[in-house]
Amino acid sequence: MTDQTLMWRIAGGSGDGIDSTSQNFAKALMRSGLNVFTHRHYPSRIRGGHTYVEVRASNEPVRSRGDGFNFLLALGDSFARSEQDGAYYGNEKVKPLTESLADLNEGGVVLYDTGFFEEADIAEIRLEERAEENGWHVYPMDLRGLAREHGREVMRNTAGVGAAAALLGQDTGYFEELVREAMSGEVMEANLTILEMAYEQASEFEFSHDLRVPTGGHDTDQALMSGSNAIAYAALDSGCRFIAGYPMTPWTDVFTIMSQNLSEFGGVAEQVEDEIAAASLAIGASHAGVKSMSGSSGGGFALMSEPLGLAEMTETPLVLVEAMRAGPSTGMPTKTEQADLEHVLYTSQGDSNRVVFAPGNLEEAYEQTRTAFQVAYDYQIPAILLYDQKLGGEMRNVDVDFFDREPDPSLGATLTEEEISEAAHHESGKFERYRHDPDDGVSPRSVPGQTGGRFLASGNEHNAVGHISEDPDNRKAQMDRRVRKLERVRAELDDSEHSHQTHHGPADADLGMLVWGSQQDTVFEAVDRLNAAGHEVKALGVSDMLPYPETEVRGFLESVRECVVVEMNATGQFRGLTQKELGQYGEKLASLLKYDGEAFEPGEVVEGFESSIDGGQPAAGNMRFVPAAGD
Amino acid sequence: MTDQTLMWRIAGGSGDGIDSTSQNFAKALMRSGLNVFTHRHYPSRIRGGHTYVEVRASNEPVRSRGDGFNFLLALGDSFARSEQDGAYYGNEKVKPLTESLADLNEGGVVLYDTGFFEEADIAEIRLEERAEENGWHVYPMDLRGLAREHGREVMRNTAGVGAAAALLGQDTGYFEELVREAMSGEVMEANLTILEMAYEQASEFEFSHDLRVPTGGHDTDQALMSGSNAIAYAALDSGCRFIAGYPMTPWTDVFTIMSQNLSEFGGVAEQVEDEIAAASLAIGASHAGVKSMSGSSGGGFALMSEPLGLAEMTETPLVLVEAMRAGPSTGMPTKTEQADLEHVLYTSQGDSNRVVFAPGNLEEAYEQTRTAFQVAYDYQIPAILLYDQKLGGEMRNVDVDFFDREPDPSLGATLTEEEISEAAHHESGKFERYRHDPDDGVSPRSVPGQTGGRFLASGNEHNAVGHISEDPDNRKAQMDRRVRKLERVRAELDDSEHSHQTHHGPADADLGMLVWGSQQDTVFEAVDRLNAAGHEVKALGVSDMLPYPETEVRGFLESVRECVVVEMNATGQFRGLTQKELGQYGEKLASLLKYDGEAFEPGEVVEGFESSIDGGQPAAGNMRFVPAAGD
Amino acid sequence: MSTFTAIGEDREIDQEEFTPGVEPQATWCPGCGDFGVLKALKGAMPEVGRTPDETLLVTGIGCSGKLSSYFESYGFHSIHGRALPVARAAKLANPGLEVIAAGGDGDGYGIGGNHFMHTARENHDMTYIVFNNEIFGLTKGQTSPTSPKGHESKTQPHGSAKDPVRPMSLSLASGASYVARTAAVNPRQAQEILVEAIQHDGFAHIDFLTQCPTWNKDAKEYVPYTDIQDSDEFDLDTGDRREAAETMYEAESRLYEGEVLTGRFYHDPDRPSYGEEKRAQGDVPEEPVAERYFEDGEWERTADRLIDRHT
Amino acid sequence: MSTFTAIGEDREIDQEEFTPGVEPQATWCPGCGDFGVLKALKGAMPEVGRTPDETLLVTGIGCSGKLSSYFESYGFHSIHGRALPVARAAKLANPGLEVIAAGGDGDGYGIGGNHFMHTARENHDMTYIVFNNEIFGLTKGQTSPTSPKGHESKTQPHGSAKDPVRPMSLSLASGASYVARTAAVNPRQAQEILVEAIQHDGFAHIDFLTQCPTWNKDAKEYVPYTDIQDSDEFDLDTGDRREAAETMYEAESRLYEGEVLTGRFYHDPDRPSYGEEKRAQGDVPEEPVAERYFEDGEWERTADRLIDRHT
Ligand SMILES: Cc1ncc(C[n+]2csc(CCOP(=O)(O)OP(=O)(O)O)c2C)c(N)n1
Ligand SMILES: Cc1ncc(C[n+]2csc(CCOP(=O)(O)OP(=O)(O)O)c2C)c(N)n1
Ligand code: SF4
Ligand code: SF4
Ligand SMILES: [Mg+2]
Ligand SMILES: [Mg+2]
Repeated sequence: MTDQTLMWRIAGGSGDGIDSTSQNFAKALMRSGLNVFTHRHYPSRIRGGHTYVEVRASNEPVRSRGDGFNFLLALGDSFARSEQDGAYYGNEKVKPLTESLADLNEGGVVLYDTGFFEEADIAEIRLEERAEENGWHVYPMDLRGLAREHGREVMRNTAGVGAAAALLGQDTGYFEELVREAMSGEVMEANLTILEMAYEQASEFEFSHDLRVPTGGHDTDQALMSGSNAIAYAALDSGCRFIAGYPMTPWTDVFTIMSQNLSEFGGVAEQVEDEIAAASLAIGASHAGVKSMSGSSGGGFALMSEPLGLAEMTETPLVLVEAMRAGPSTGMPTKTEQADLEHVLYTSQGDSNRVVFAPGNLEEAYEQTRTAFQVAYDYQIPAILLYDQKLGGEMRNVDVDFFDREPDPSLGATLTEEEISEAAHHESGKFERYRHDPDDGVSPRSVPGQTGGRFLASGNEHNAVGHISEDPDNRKAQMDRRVRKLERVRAELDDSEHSHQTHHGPADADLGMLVWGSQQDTVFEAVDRLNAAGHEVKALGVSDMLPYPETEVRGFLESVRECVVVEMNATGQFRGLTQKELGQYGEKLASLLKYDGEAFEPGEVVEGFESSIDGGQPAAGNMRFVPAAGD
Repeated sequence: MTDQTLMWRIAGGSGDGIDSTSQNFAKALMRSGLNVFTHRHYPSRIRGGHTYVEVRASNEPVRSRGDGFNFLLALGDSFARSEQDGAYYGNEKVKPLTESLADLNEGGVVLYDTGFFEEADIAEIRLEERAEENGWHVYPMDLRGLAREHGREVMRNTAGVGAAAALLGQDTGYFEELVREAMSGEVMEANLTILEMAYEQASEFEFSHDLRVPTGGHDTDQALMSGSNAIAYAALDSGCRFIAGYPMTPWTDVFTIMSQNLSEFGGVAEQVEDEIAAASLAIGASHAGVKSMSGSSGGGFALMSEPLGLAEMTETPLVLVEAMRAGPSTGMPTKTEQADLEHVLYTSQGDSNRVVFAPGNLEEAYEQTRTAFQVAYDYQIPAILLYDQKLGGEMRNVDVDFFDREPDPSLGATLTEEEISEAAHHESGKFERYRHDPDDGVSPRSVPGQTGGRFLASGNEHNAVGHISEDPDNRKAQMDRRVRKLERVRAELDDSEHSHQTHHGPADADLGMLVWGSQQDTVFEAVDRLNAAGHEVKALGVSDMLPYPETEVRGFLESVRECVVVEMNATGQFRGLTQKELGQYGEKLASLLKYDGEAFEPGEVVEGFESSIDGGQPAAGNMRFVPAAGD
Repeated sequence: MSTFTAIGEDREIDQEEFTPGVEPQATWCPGCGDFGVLKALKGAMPEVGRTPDETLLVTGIGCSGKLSSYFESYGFHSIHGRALPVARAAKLANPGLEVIAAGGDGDGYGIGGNHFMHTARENHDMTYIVFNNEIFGLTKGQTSPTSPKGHESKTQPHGSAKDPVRPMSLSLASGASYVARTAAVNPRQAQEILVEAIQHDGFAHIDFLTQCPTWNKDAKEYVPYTDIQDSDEFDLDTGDRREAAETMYEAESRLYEGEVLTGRFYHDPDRPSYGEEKRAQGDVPEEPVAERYFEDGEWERTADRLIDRHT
Repeated sequence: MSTFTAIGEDREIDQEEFTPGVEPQATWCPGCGDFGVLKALKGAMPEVGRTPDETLLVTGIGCSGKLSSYFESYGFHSIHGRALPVARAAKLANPGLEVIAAGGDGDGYGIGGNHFMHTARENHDMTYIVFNNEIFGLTKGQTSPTSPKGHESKTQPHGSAKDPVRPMSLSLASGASYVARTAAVNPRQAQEILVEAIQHDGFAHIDFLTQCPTWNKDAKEYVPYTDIQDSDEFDLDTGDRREAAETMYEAESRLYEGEVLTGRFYHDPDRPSYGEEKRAQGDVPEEPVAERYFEDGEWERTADRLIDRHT
C-alpha cells in the first residue's frame, strides 16, 4: 500500500500552527473522499523546537502511519534558539528541514520556505547534493514573503498548504471551504487570497515528480477525530456526568473534551488540586449516584494508586482512563510508550481487583470505553481504559454512522427505593449492601438520600452492612466474592458477540504476532505486507488486559509455531503478562521492543519480524529483539 | 517437634499489657536456655478488643508459630464493650476465653482470672463440659484480687505469669530478674510480691497436667528481638543516617526504632506531612550524600509511587521498606498478608527499575537489608525490602554474635572531588554524571558541594550531563544502561557466596514447595513434618523478587514433579511472578493460598500439601487451593 | 414519587435515630474526647432537621475516622486525609444531601492539608469537623501537626522542633466562611456550634478539641476553657475578617500556654457556596445530577450534538 | 582538604558563571516572565557570595521548573509539586549548601500546597521562588490556583467559579519567616529581594509575578506596579505580623483589580530555622551528616550500642 499513499509531512516549530494546519489538510482530503491518518511529533516545549505532523491519505483504508514519508512541507521554527558555543542543541533553525530529511523517502518531494531558510542554511545542509543522491524533488518558495505581502506572517501555513495542493494536483476547493467555515472578515479574505496565490505560484514550477493526491470517494459520511475524542464521546454516551481531573499530557485531551461539553450534557466537570483529589472526587460522585470518571497519565495516575484501592474495597463503580507517555517519572511527556501496563494492573496495595482494557484503535477506544462503564457499574469495580499518547492524539476518519448509538444511563447494580424496601436488611435496620451470597459476586448498592438504604462504605474490611470487621471468615467470604466478580466479567466478555480481541491474517499461518493497544493496526499492516511478501503469518491484537482472555490467546498460541510479541516498552510487559497468565509458551514467545518515544512504523515491524524468524538477529534501528526463553 | 514445645498464649484486651508481659515471658524463657518464638494477634483498636500473644518455647530451634497452643493464660479484656441488642460484636468480655478456647489443643492447660470471669460467664461458655471433652486442665485463680491486694490491678499480668510459672514447673528466678531490671521502688516491690504470691498460690493446685517448661541451654549469648529490629539495625550498620517517614502500621515499628536511635548515631530522623514527602525527603538527602531510607505500609507506600519513579529516573540511591498488611485499601491494618508483591514490583509509571528483596526470617531480614543498601548505593537504584506484619512483629532469639559486623559507610558509586577532577566533563564544564558507556550501567555520581561536580538530576529523560533530552538515540542508550544495571545486580547476587534463596528438605525429593517471605520457616517446618510422615518433599524459600533468581528457581522446578506455591494472598502473586519470569511450569505449579489475615500454621501447610497431592482437593479452613493450570 | 424520598422529608426526628443498631458502642478508649463529638452531632441533627437517610458522613482514617461507624446515617469511611474530596463531590452530585466530613488533626491538617486549603477556598457547602487531639491516636501516639513544640513521642524522642499548625488561621486565609473551635468537654457549646455549622451554606470548619487520655496524658483536658462569646476580654465581630484573624491567632497561641479559647471566630453568611456559584453561571444543572438516573427522560447523544463538528 | 571544597569558598564570583554552557538559551516563549526570574537569580548569586558548586537548585515541573536547566549550579529537576521536600532534606543532609527551590503557582500552591504549608511551618532555611503566572503554562493554559475568578480556559469554559488562593497570607499563617512579592517586570527589586531572601536564615517565600504572554494574554503584564516600600499609602513595619497580614490581604485582593503591589511584606529575622532548632536540641549533629561519608572515622555499630538491650 505504501506506494499509492500520500505521506505528507508539515514541519516547523511548536507554536507555529503546525497542528491546526495539518488537521485542516487532513479534513480537506477526507472531504475529497480519501481515508486519512495523522501522526504527530512534538517536543515538551510551548514555543519552538522541532515539531511535525504527518498526514497519510489513500483511497484504501489507512490505519497506521507509513514508513517514512514522501512529501515535506518545511516551514521553519520561528522560535528557534540561536546557536551558541558549547550548546548541544545545535542549529535549531534548520531542524525542520534537516531532521525531516533524515526520514524522507527516496523520490520524495520537498517544499520549503525560502522566506525562512536562507541560502546559507541550505548550503550548510547540502540539500542540493542530497536531493540528487535520493532523487528528491525540491521546490523552494517564499511562503513567508507571500503571507506578509497579502496578510500576516503567520498565514505562511496557508501559503504552504496552497502550494502543496498545487504540487499534489489537488484543487483548493476543500481548503477554501474550511477557511470559510473557520474564519470571517479580513482574516478569512487574506487567507483565501494567500491560498489562491500560493497555489498559482506553485503551479508555475516545472513538476519533476509524479506524486499526486489519489482520488477516492466515501460511501458514507465521515468524521475526522482522535482517539481522545472517541474515549470522551463514549463516556458521554455511557451517561457519564461527572469528571474530576488535573491536567497532564496526554490525558489532558480527554479531560478537556469532557470539560468543554459536560455542562451542556447536564453534568459536572471539576479541575481540582491534584490527582489524589481527582480520583477521590470521582469516587464521591459515583457513590452519590452519578456515573463518574477520572484519569491521568504517568505520575498523575501514580497518585491515584491509593484512591483506586479505596474504590476496589468499597466497590464504588469508577472509570479511570490512563494515557501512557514515555516514562519512568516525567520521562518524555509528549512521546508515546506502552510501559504503564504493569503499573496500571497492579498499583495499590493488596490483591488488585479491577478491569483493564487497552483498545487497539479509535473504534475500539469508543467500544471499550462503553464496556468499561458498563462493567464498572454492573460489577461495582474500577474499570481502567489504558491507551497512549499515540492513540489519544492520532486523527482518523471514521463513519459518522458508527456513533449512531443508544445512550446508556444505567447505574448497573443500583437499587431504587422500592427495591431497597424489599432487599435484605440487618435486624438493626441497616441495609445489607455487602452480602456474601451473590453468585456473581455483585451485591447491589443503594445511594445516599434513598430511604432505607443506609450503609457504611469503608476501605477497611467490612461485613454485610459495611461495618469494619476483622473476622477471618467474613474476610475470606468478602475477598472471595470480590475476586469472583472478575471471573464473571471474563465469562460475560467471552460470551459477548464481539470479542475485544482482533484476529488478522490467514487463520492457518503458523507464525504469529501478538500485539496490544495502539500498535495493533501498525502490526496488522505489517502482517499484510509480510503475507504479500510470501510469509505466512497472522496476528492477534489483545485488548483485555484484566481479566485476561486466556482461552483466546491460548488458542492463538497453540496454533502457531513461533510468536513475536510487539510492544513499546523495554521489559516486554505484555509478554510477561501472557506468560504469567498462561504459565507456558515461554519457548515460543520472542519480543520486539521499542522504547525511544517513537511508535513502530509498519516497515520496522516487518524488518523486526524477519530478523526474528532468522533466528533472533539483533533488530535494526532503535528496536530491541529479545529471543524466546527456550532459545 | 510440636509435642515437646510449650505453646503458651496470653489473652486479654488491647491496652491490657499483653504485649509487654509476653515479651518478658519470652525473654525469661530465653535466658533459661530455651529457643523462643512469638506470634501476636491484635485488633485495630487502642483499648479493648480481643488480643493475644503466643510464646512458643523449646530446647530445639523454633522458627514458626505452632499448631494451636497448649497453655492459655486468660486475663480478660478490661475495656470490653457491654453487650447491646442488635449489636453483632456480642459479648466481648468473654472473648479472651471463648475465642482462645477454639484453638486450644487437646489436653491443654487453662489458667483464667476469676477476678474477671464470673461464674455466670464460665457457665455461659460451658467451660467445664468442654474441658472434659477436650481433656483440658483448668485452673481458676483470682489474679485480679491478688494484684489488687498487693499492688495495683494492672499487676494481674504479673500474677498470671507467676501462676503460669508454677503450673509449668519453672521457678520464678528469671522473671524476678526482669522485674528488677525494668522497675524500681514500690512498683518493683509490689510486682515481686505478686509474682511470688501467685507462684505459691498456684503451686497449691493439684496438677492434673504433664506439660512442663522444657529445659535447655544456649552455647552462645542470645538476644530477643523482632524482624523490625533486625531491619532497623541493618540500616544503622549499613551507614544509613537519614530516615523520613509517616506512621503507618506495621511499618511504624522500623520507623520508630530508627527515630529513637538515629540522633545517637549522628543521623537525622524526620516525621513529615505525608508519605509523598517522606520518600521525596529520602531522595533529597541521598542526593546530597547521606545514606537514606524511607518506607511505609499499604496506602502509605502507594503514595510513594511517583517519587519512587523519580529515584529510578534520577538514579538516586534509595532504600525503601514496605511492611505488608491485609489489603486492599485500609484493609485489616493489624493483620498480615503478602498481597503487595505486585504493587511493590510495578507501581510507578514506565518500566520499573528497582530491586526487591523479601526476606524469609529475622536473619535474612538483617542480611538482605544490608544487601539492599549495598545494591542501592553501588548501582544507584531504589532497593525495596518487602516484609509483612508477621515478620516485622514476631520476636525470636538470635545469636548475639550474629550482629558482630563491620559497618558499611560506603556511598557506592560516588566520587570524591579528586576523582571528579579526573572524570569526564562536557566541554562546558558540566560533569557527565549520566554517561552512556559504563558496562555495568553505573555512571558514578558527584554530590552537591563538591567542586567541579555540577550536573542536573532530572525526572525527565536526560543526556550525559543530566539535561532534558528527547533524542531517540540518547533515550535508548539511557534506558538500556538503566535496564543493564539489573542484569549486573543479578549476576552479582548469583556470584555471591550466600544466595538469598534457601533450600530445605531432601535434595532428591520429587515434590516441592515454593515459598517467599515470612511464610518460609513455617513451610520449612511443614516440610520436616511431611518427610517425617513419609512424604518426600523439599522446599525453596525465595527472597529475590527482582531481579528474579531465574537459574535457581528453574533448577528447583526442573528437579520436582509437582510444586505447591504457598503464599498469603488471594491471587497467587508469587506463582504468577514465577510463571512470568520462567515462561513455563504452569502445569507443575499449584497454589496454596490464605488471605484471612492469619498466617499459616505449619499444620495447615501439611494439610494443604496433602490435599494437593491428593489431586487438588479443596483445602480446609480458610485456605484456598488453586490447582496447576494443566490439571 | 421522587427518587430520594429521604431528602427534605419533614418530620419529627429523634436523636436516637442516629444511634446504630449494629455498632451502638464505640471502641474509643474510656475518657476519649471523641465521644463528645458523637454526642454533640447526634444532638445537633434533630435541631437542623435532617434524618439519617439524607445525611452522608464522610470520615478519614484515625480514631476520629471511626465516627462513621458509630453514627447512624449513610457513611463513607474513606482513606487517610481524603475525606474532603470524597465529600465535596457527593455534594456536587446531589446537593440535597446533608454532607458532613470529619477526621483527625493528622488526617486533616497533616496528610490532608492541601484538600483542606482548597476545599475551604472553593467554599463547598459542607461541615468539616476536625477532631483535634494534638496527637496521632490510632497509630499509637506520634506527634501530630497540632502537637505542641517540644512534644516528646516515640518518633520525636528529643521533642518536636516544629511549631504547631494554626488550623483556624489557615482556614480563614484559605477562604472558609464559617470557622469555630469547640471542645469535647463543652457539650452544650459544641452542639450549638455544630447546628450553626451545618446550617451554614458554605464551608464550615470546626476545630474540635478532643482529649486523648491514652497517648496525650500531658495535654490539657481542655478545661477550664473560655467561650470567647461570653468573655469580657473579647468583643469579636465574627463578620469582621481582621478581628477574626487576630482572635484566632490569640486562641491558637494561648492553647499551648494552657488557656483554651473556644467559640465562633468567623462567619460570612454572604459568600455564595461553590455549588451556588457553579449553578449561577450555568456550569452545572439546577436539578441534582444524581436524580436523572432514576427518572425517565431523554439522554443526550454525542451523535446529535458533537459529531457534526468533525465532518 | 575538606570534602566539599566548594562550600564556603571565598572568591570573586561572576554572574556569568551561572550561565550554563550546555543549555545557555532557555526555551521559554519570547516575552515570558520566567526570563526575569533567571536574570534576577543570576544577579543575586554574586551578591550573596555563593558559587554554582555550592548551590543546589531544586525545581518542580512546569515551564518554571525548567529554571534548573538554564541556571548553572547543582540542579534537581524533581516532580510536580515536590521540590520542597526534596530541597529541605538536602539542606538537612548538608547545611553548608545554599538551597533554593522553585516552581510554578500550580506546582507550589496547587498540587504542592501541603508541602508549602508544612515547609513554611517548620521554617526550613531555604529560599522558595514561586513563578506566579496565574496559569498552568507547560500543560497549555489551564486555570491555576491563582487564576482570577471567572477566568476562562479550556477546562473552565464558563470561567472559574473559584476564588484564587492567597499565597502570601497562607505563607504567613503557615509560618514563613520571610515573605515578599516581586515581578519579572521589576528586575532591580526582584534581584534585591532575592538577595535578602537567600541571606535570610529561615524559610523565605517569594511570590514572583511572571507574565505568560502565550496562555494568559488577558492577565496584566504586572505593570504599572507599586513597590509598597516606596509607596505613601503603606507604611508597613515588615516585622509586625498583623500589619503584614493586612497588607498582604490588600495586595492579594488588588492584584485582581488591576493594581500590582510588590515588595517585602514580612520579615522575622529572629525565628530560628528548623535546622538550628534541631541542632540546638541535640537532635542532629553539628557537623554536616554528608561529610562523614568522606572522612575517616569510626562508625557506630548496633552490636556495641543496641544489642545489649535484647539479651
Ligand atoms: C496514607 C496513610 N498513611 C498513614 C496511615 C496510618 N494512619 C492511620 S490513622 C493515622 C493518624 C491518626 O491521627 P489523626 O488523624 O490525628 O487521628 P486520631 O487517631 O488522632 O483521631 C495514621 C498516620 C494511613 N492509614 N494511611
Ligand atoms: C503529578 C503530575 N500531575 C500533572 C502533571 C502535568 N503538569 C506538568 S506542569 C503542570 C502545571 C504547570 O503549571 P505551573 O505549576 O503553574 O507552572 P508553569 O508552567 O505555569 O510555570 C502540570 C499540571 C505532572 N507533571 N505531574
Ligand atoms: S487513642 Fe486517644 S483518640 Fe484514640 S480512642 Fe483512645 S483516647 Fe481516643
Ligand atoms: S507558556 Fe507561558 S509560562 Fe510557559 S514559557 Fe511560554 S510564556 Fe512562559
Ligand atoms: Mg489526632
Ligand atoms: Mg503557572
